[in-house]
Amino acid sequence: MFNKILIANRGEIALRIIRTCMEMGIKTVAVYSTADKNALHVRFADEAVCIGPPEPEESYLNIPRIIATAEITNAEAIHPGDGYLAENAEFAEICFDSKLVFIGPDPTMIKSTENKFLFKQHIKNIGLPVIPGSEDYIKNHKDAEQIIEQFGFPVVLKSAYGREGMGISIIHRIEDLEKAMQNLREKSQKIFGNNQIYIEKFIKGARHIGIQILGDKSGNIVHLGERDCTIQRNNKKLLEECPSPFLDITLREQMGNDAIMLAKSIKYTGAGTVEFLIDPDKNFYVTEMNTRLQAEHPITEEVFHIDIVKEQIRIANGNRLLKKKTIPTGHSIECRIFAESPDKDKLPTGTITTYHPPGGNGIRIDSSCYSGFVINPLNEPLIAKIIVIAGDRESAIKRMLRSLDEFIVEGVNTNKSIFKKILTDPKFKSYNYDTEYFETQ
Amino acid sequence: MFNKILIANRGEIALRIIRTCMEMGIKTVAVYSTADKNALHVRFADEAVCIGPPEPEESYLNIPRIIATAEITNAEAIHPGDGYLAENAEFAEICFDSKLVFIGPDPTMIKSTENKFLFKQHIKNIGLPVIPGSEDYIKNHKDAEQIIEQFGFPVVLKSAYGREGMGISIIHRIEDLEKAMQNLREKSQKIFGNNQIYIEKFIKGARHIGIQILGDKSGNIVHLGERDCTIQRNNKKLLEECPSPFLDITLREQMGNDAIMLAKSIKYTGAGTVEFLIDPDKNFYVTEMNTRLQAEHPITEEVFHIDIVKEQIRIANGNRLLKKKTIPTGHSIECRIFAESPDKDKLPTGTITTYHPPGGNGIRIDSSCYSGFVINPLNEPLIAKIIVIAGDRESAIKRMLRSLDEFIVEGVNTNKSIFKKILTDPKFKSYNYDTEYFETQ
Amino acid sequence: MDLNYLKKLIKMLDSSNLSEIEIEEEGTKIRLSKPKQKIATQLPTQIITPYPSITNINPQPAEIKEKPEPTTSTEEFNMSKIFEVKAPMVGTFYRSPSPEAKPYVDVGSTVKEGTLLCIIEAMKLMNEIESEVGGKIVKILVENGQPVEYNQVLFYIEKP
Amino acid sequence: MDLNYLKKLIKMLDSSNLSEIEIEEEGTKIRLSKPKQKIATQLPTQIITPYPSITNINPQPAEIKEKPEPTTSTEEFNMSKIFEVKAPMVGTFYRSPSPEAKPYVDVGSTVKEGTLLCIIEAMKLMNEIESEVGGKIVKILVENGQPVEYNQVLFYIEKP
Repeated sequence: MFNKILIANRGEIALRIIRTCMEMGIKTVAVYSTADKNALHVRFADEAVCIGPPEPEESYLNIPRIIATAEITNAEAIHPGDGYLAENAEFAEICFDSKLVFIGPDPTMIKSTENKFLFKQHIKNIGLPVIPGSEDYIKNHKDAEQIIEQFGFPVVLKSAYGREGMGISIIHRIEDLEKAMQNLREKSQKIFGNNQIYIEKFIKGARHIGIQILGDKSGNIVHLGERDCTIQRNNKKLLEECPSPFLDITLREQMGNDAIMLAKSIKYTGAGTVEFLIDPDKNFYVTEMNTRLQAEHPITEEVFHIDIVKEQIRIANGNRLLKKKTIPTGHSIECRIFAESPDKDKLPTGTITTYHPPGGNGIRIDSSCYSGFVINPLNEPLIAKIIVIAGDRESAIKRMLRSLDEFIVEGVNTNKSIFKKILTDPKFKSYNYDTEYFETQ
Repeated sequence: MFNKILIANRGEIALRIIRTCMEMGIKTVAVYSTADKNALHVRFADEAVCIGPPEPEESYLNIPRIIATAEITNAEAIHPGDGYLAENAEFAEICFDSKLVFIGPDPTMIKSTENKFLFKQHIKNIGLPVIPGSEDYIKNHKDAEQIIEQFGFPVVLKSAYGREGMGISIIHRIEDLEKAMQNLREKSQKIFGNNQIYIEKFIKGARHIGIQILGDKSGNIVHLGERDCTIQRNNKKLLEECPSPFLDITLREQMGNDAIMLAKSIKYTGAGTVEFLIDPDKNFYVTEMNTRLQAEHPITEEVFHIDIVKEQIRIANGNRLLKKKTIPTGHSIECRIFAESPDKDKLPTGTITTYHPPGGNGIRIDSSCYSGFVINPLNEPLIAKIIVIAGDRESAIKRMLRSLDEFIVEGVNTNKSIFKKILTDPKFKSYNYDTEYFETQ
Repeated sequence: MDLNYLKKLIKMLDSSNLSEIEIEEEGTKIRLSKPKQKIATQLPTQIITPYPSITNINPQPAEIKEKPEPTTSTEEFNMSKIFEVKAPMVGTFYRSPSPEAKPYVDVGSTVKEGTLLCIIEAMKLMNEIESEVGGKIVKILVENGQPVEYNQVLFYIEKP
Repeated sequence: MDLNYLKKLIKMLDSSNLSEIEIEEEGTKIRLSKPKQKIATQLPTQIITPYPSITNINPQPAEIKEKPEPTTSTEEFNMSKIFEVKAPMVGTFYRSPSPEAKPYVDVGSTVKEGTLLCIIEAMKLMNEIESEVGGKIVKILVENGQPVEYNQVLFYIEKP
């Protein structure tokens, strides 16, 4: 096993990885920007190296500085966490060239999923269901109109390199098409450095499900059930649960097998998530694959009694997946509590004067916050992930509501109230909603 | 189900019960002494009533004040927590007379277990194994000598009404007998109001195991496995784990069945624990029964995916035990972090200036502490129970060590270091110890 | 400056609960002060305030928690002359021996040490509460039939 | 001013819990005060200090955490005249182009803006660090071959 791992990330997710390393007896190196001098990932790592100023480009996204840190600290492997460089094929390649183990899939696998359009062709070619849409990139207005004739409105415009809810545009009327195409092209060029777009049928009443995959270097691939990520705002996941109330055993096994098939087709190693949409008639479509640890991974850990980060490290080290099949139990929900600015257009800032997390039976808190914590507007203002586990969905909802009541954060505004609203909504309780939950309020 | 429950206790255990009530939709009434005005059980209850000055006799042990509070708040039931009045038959009786449901066994059941000597006769009479010893109370020196002749030294002197590690005296030499008998009699009279004592063989190399029992009012009784409480100091439990590394399936089932048999013999209802000693040859002896929630109950909850407090409330309400058999998974350990005085002879006092609990995968924190919490020397100075759950014992030990490293308490001394010492001791890792772990260091 | 004198002053301030001493006499001015540091400001305010008190139990406790506790207006009284009669137990407060009977005391009543002021019913027992001081009842803070908690203020008695 | 008298006053204040002493007599005014408690005391001190720094990476990091970070003695320098050369990147610090070669600069060397001071090796690349100011090297804070982190102070240059 590795002696020392560098964690190329910050805050909660860096601390999450440090915790697993502590339990595995692996030494850790934290990297930090000058703004994160007092961060807990710095406090709890065995070594910590300041790598640059607060701007991510100069610190957590700066590949040479991170590689140089691994070199001077003699780290043998790098865990990229769940954002920043986690799905950057170039970084994975440079790690390899620098004789550092990248804890994640091979660069070729990351690359093969980066272009969503090309990967969609691959998914289709191996016989898995995809959302009907254009057979090629959309070059002009006419291409788009052809598709619209076929499926009717609304349709979805997508950037080839879209990710994390960015690069998606839903079109309801022909009058909006021209402008939307132009906008998305410009935005895509700016964010992803590529302006190619394609078009798809809009799946009405869709549920969004991700299937967790683990693959080792000996070719063994298993799935660890689903995470229901249907509750979204602006295409960003807000609350997740496992298992999904929408799936039955048959559907779960079908989707699980399809996810394994897709992962096998690219000889996937490490932890990954195959994303699906399911329509109200339970037709499902494979949409994409995330080749990283996801923010909502703890709910799978709770239900499947597994440490996914530990599995990532074991796989990267060449270990085989444990054959022991864990039996899923209970129901888990995750809410991510963020600091919010009272002025919606501004980034949150300020000091968390009191941080008092909830406790007791079935509550897991993943956080790097503390009383006195200063929010840096250049980073994602996550305060804590609250994860609950209970015997069934109803109990899990009640437990989450209890946790939110107990959670005390002073000094900054938070998004706590939005979760209270969702969890007490009869529509949520009866699972009577789709990915447009917020749009149809 | 009850609309409102009064919790006749304070601090961590009161908050523990409030949490379950919040999840069950039951309103709660907290009682508090003037010293606990700022306590979290007061903060999180729906209603809170000040019942007296800090002295327990004038507040948490004061039956009329607690009953009067239930009356003025229209509470329907009283949960006594795990100390104070939890095993007080008179209190259970007064609740009954006041038309309040006592969440615990009937007063007759509490009474039948109060006198350890008489209960031992009962255990023996129904055919269960007990520790060999005197057939009657010890009246004089001669009675004792007869037993000693039979079993040799050391022997154990016990008070008829001993509890919580009090009322036990181990005798190694004949010269000490006279004095020890006299001392124990005097102490027993003072603490328990009864000076009767009896004598038992000392079981060398014994392990201390408790079997968790749940019985409903329809006569159904189940056991939820064991808790290994072998790590003790001055006959007080210090660290507990579930399952016990010392038990195999056969032994667990034998002991479990014996525990159920004992509970059935007194038509037990509610949650209770049947205590055992096991010698190195795996002969086991039933020693006593605790008719209350125990401080270490969370480890059973973690392994059996159950909320014992919820079951207590359901049972008291007349509900039947759920037939659904839960499958135990993983390994759980509990450490109770207490404030300690630097001067061992003094009670701890002071303000906890920083309280930062550990978090992440497999960590449960049961605590009513916070930054700014003031320790009141009249109450048990518990800071937090740390409970870990992991796939196996080795992982649970590593997780607990990681939690202890992460736990930050400033302003007072704690007993954290003793747990670090135990958990890193090769003897502990290989389960090579008995109830005299500390005496043989 | 006589340093022994100053030393004594420091000791006096140190051992007192005061925060400052300032002395000016015959052209000499001495000012001693302790560090300002309220421990209370370190307490997490959401944790310690406000909690539901017996005096405002109502069917929507969640609401109570949001509201600040109503503070009894005391401005009208010279509190240095007021003796507060506090409830020695938890129970229900009654101003008279029976619903039909006249109250034991009213605002304006003059009482002596030992005068019966009210009854607190607890566990069906009627506990008679007597005055510990002599004076005039100037305020009754609890309504007849209302529950009271330990130490809750029941009456203001103005001492002569 | 009798300094012995003042010294005694200081001792008295120091050993007390006071924060201030002010004395005014016969036209003389003395005011002594202790540092006001900074807000920092509210921060959980175990959380924010001390963390392991690159400058003292060693095989027993647990021990590091207990030790206070060694602070560079700066008393000997008039810091207002000192320019601190900080590492612009993470890497290994070298004072000369090769092990055999002479160091670029030594204590006592006079440098100009643009003078080569050292090399920081990162990802096998040798990055030459030039002086941003002219002056005299008065201290070299990092040893040859030692790893440095971003912003770590490498040299003191005394400006003319």
